[in-house]
Amino acid sequence: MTPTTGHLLYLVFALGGVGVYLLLPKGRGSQVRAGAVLGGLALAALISVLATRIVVTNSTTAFFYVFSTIAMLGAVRVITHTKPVYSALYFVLVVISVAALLVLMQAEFLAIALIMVYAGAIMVTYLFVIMLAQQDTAPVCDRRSHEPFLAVLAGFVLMAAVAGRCGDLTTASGDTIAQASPTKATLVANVPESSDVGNTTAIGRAVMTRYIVAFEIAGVLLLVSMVGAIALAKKKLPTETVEEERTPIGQIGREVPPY
Amino acid sequence: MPGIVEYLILSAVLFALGLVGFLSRRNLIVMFLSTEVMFQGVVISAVAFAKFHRQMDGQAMGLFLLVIAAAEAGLALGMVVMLYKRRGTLDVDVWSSMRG
Amino acid sequence: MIEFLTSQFGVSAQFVVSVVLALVVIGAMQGGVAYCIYFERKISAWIQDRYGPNRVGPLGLLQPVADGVKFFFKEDVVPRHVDKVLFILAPGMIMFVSLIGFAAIPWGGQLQLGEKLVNIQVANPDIGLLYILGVASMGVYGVVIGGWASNSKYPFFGAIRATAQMISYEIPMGLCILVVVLTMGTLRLEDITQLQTGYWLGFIPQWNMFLHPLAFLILFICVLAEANRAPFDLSEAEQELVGGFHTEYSALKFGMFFLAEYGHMITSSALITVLFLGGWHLPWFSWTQPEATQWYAVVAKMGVISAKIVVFLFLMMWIRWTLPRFRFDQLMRLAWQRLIPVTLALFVLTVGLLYFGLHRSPVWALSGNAVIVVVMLVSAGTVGKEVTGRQPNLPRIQESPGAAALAGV
Amino acid sequence: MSIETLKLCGIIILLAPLAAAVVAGALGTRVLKSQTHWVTILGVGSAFTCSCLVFNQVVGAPAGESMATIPIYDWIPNATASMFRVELLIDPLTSLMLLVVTGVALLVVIYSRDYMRDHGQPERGYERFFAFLALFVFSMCALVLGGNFILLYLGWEAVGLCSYLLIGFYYDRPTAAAAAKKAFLVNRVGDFGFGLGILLIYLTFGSLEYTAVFDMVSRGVDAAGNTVPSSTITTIALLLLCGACGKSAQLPLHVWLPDAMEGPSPVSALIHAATMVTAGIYMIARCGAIFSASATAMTVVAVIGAVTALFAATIALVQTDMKRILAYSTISQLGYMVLGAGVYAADSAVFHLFTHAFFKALLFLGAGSVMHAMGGIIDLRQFGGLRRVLPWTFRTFVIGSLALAGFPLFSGFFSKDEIIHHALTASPVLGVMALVTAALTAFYTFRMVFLAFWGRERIPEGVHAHESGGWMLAPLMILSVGAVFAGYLGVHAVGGGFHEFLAPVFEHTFAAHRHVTHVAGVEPTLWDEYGLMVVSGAIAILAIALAYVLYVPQRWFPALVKASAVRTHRTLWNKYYVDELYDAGLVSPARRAGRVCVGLDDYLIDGLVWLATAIPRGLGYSARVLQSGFLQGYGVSMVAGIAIIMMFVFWS
Repeated sequence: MTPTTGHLLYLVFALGGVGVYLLLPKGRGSQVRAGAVLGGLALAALISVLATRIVVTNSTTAFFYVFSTIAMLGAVRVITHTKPVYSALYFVLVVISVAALLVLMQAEFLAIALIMVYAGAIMVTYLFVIMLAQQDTAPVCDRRSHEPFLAVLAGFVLMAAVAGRCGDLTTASGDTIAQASPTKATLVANVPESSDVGNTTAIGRAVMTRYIVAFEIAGVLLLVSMVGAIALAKKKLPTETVEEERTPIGQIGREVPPY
Repeated sequence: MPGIVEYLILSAVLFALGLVGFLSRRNLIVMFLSTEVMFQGVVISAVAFAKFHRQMDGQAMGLFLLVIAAAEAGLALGMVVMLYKRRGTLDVDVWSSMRG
Repeated sequence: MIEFLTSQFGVSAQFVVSVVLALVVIGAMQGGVAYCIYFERKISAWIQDRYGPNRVGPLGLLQPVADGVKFFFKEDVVPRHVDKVLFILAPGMIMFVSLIGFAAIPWGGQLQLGEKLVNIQVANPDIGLLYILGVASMGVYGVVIGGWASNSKYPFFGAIRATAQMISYEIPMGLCILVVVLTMGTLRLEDITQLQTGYWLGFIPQWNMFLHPLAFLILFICVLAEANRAPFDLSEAEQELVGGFHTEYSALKFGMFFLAEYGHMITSSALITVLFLGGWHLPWFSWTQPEATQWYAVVAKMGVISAKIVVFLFLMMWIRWTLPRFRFDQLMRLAWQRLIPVTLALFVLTVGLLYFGLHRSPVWALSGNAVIVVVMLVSAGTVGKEVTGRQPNLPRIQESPGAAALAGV
Repeated sequence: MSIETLKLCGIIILLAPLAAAVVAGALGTRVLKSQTHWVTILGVGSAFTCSCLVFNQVVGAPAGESMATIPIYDWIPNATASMFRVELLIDPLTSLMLLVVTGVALLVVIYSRDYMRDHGQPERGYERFFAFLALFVFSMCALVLGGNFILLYLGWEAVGLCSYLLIGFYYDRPTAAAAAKKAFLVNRVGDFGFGLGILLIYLTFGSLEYTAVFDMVSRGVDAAGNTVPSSTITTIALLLLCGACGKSAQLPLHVWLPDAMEGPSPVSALIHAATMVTAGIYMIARCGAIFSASATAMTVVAVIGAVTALFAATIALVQTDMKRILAYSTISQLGYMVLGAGVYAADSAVFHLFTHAFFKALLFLGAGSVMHAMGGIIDLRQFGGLRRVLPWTFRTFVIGSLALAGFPLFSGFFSKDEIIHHALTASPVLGVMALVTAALTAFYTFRMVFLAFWGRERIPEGVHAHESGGWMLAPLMILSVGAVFAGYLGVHAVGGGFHEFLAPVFEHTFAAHRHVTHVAGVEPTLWDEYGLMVVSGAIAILAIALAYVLYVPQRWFPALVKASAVRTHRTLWNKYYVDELYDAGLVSPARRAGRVCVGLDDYLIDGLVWLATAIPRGLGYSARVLQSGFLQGYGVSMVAGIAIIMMFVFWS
């Protein structure tokens, strides 16, 4: 990356920020089209900035571009769509593309786990809740954002700070950080990148040896949160109305309630 | 081949997008979705470090991130349902009784 | 031809085989699914002592074709009140999910192509089994989105039911699969198949069915529930919910839901076959041994696994037209109070056996299974019958003997 | 009787009433209810029994051994100073006081059993009354028994508290609440001086034990052997006198006692006539070593006593409230006692205290009986001629009045006569004042008696007048026996050995200094003593006769006085305007100063504080907009902060 690449990145982020700002729901008068155009431009610019040094040489690189583009687009739609259901489904898209990116990084187990946990379980419950809470017309909270300008400013400044820094860290090779890492020499020997053991076995070994305590704690955490969620769900709320009168058993089915 | 920088930039972008969503959207559920997007960014960076440092720690972290996300989602959804039952709306702005 | 492709375009033989297989399987799936419907109707007619489709073609064999044509040319009604994007997306999504699961199924072992051995499998990733699980977990989206996007009461009920049901049954299913994974020590489906090709006592095939019969049975039940098949078809439940999640659908989109269900059945059957019935392995038949890599051996293996799948399909249809539908509280009780404890016990048993290195020993595994069955049967008589989500003041319904038997399992 | 038994008796005297107070207070409202008096009777009765034992022991003790200091326990163990020791001092003075206190208290408790009932039903607060009464007995015994100034002070304050509680017994009556408050506050003034005196004692002598301090005072040195200037002794004596003035209602601080009559009559009898108000006299007698060491202080004591006696007697002339008349009479009699102590005749003062306890308690209880019969009315203008209605009350009341008036051969006659005699010996002025006071006393006492019991029978409307029951009459009778015969204890002629009994207490203090006033070498002749007896007896009889003439046949005299001496009458009626003087001189300025302080507090102090808070408040107001209550607003600022820090870190 040339020294100007960092600055170019800032420009791209600024463009993207304006785009996202325009895309965020703002009630009447949102400039969705302009936002989409700007955002698309920014995305394309980001890809092309990255592409100045990564040429598509094999399928891995191509897939990286494809899935990262999908992930970013999906993320933008998650935060800009006015319907929560769509947000959730776009998030499923993000999860799937992130899983694909993990596969590209030889983290197949994590990728599938991500899909199973997120897409399979978490998001379904989200959808469940969204659907239960859905009203006929989109409520104002979905059509309007809360201080979108400040939020976008803060978020994109942070993004620029982090990503720009990452972009500046290396000049030629993406492995600079890895090579500069002091831990490399001591820890790399643990699990070679391509060994005879598969990824699942490797992660199993890591979790069951070095991180065994953390793993147990994670299990306890899940248990606790499960208990907590059940307790929350069982809690009677003060605003809950008393149970409606039931139709006497003998009359069930005699009168069709008006739907 | 994409290097660690590309993955980190992607991770930062996802994280920041989630952040923007969390900060600007008013629907409780969408806010939580945005935090999940942030989680995705973090998972990417963790796994990227794992790959480019050639060790499994990052992936183990990714696994724990999943655990945390699952726990958080369960509790958060329970609370969202409670909040919704109380006020009949998912608008986070009705929960501003701490206003100075 | 394969040599030509590999030499000219630099792609591996495996890649070519994968692509070809993918195309073949997807094509075969469409036809197979169509004929599944035909078989379903025939079997139901047989069970109900009537003829079934017999007008289009000989024995009604062209009926699926006619049905397909009908699906294509009927008016595609999209009601005004639906969420159009999702309404259109849902059938595609469910179809997609039911199809991509095939990618990891080992259809025919390995094929010798010149110097190389290629897998008759679209992909053989490290995590083949996990892949199928992940895909299966995505299956719920089609139902949920379809039901919700219809923006109508019965489809929504169906969607809600389907969500709860599929999430619930995923847990015992995953635990059963974990039992197999622990026993086999690998997630590759091809490897799992090959590991089941030995014999105990010289004549009993080392199929997991004989090692963990309980897990096999429970997995089968869960597959029925995951595929929304009777007696677990509460999300359709035409007597209660008109048509459940696909009430509002018509024409091709309805057809896709229909096809997806059978696609799901086929995938699930294939999965059970591979996990518990040794996949393409047929005992004492030398063509279906892992060492046989000739083209005719591959064809034989594909025949064997297809036959096993057909057996399962028949079983599923048989059950559908025999057993009545569960009530929703019974459904949930079966999952959470029966299957999950049992599978957890199985899981612990397997881990224990693994610790002592006895995980491939049928004596120990079977006796463990037997203990669990005994404990379960004893507890089933005493515990948990009243702990249900049943509404308190509804009249008691006499449970049918069949459902009771199944619930007892 | 061994010292251990004595100690046990002392502890029982202290603890029995205390236990009774605790039991009555804790169980009274729930368990004992209308039978609570039994607890107090039991407690005070055991105290009285033990007091008798102690008295018997002291009387029977050989000469020079009638005094004992009994340590009970160390308040703070290992403390270098013994001021923290709880110890009992038992000597003739103490044993006599104990007898008076517990004896009168026992009678009063018995009396109260009926008095505190309304048509047989206990009044509201019945249990509380008996608990307080028992607590008072404990406090008074502690005051009397204590072997050092700390215990004295403790008892002093405790009786003050009980007095406050009992004056304000009818706390729902505003006058009672105000009277209680007044008594408490006025006593604070005296107690402040008293406390200062005790502190000065400790400062000067390094000890608070009676024996040690008195020994040092009599030798005129402090603990280190340095000579103590007489001015210090005088200061101490005057400060202690200040306390005595407060507690015994002497002149500047007398204002609380008449108002204290708002309490129930038994309380007036016990606390505000017989026992508590004599604590000042007891204290002066006990600290005789200090007082007698300072001639100046003694002069002040004598003058205050004489002036108070005369002053209160004149006020009593015109009052119409029986209990108030008795209250001023009490002040006057206390003045006598102080006068007696001031002329180095502390034994006579204690003698008068002793007899006074009988007849004044009798009079108060009698007045209470009248009040009980009159349905709570005590104003002399509203009733009269009760002679036949309340025969036994009338008889006992007359006996008490005769004793108070100094009618010959009644107890008051002897004790008062002794004081007058000593006053005349010391200073003719004081003596004449005492004589005049005696005349006035006889007059106002019988004015009250004649107005109440003679003449046409008048009973307030709607009152069912009836003689009191046995519970009330029995104490009256017992006390009237005392009122008649107690005086003979001090008469040598009939074998009374009162002065000899007390002599060991005072032989080194007052008695040793009596020569200062008595002309040396001149022994009082028979005439000196008996002549005075005749004179004062005649004065009393004449005054009673005058009262009869003026008040019994026709009642034209009060109108005449009112008409002819308007100014004087008004002055007396208004108690010499002392309360108004205090109000104008002290209360109002204090209130004005208070208002000024409130103003200062409100505007100056609060203003400063407000100014100090204004800055943070202003900051808070301006920062309040940041506290939007919207979670995301906080999130934005947090993220912005992180972003800024990161940029700073990365690019600096």
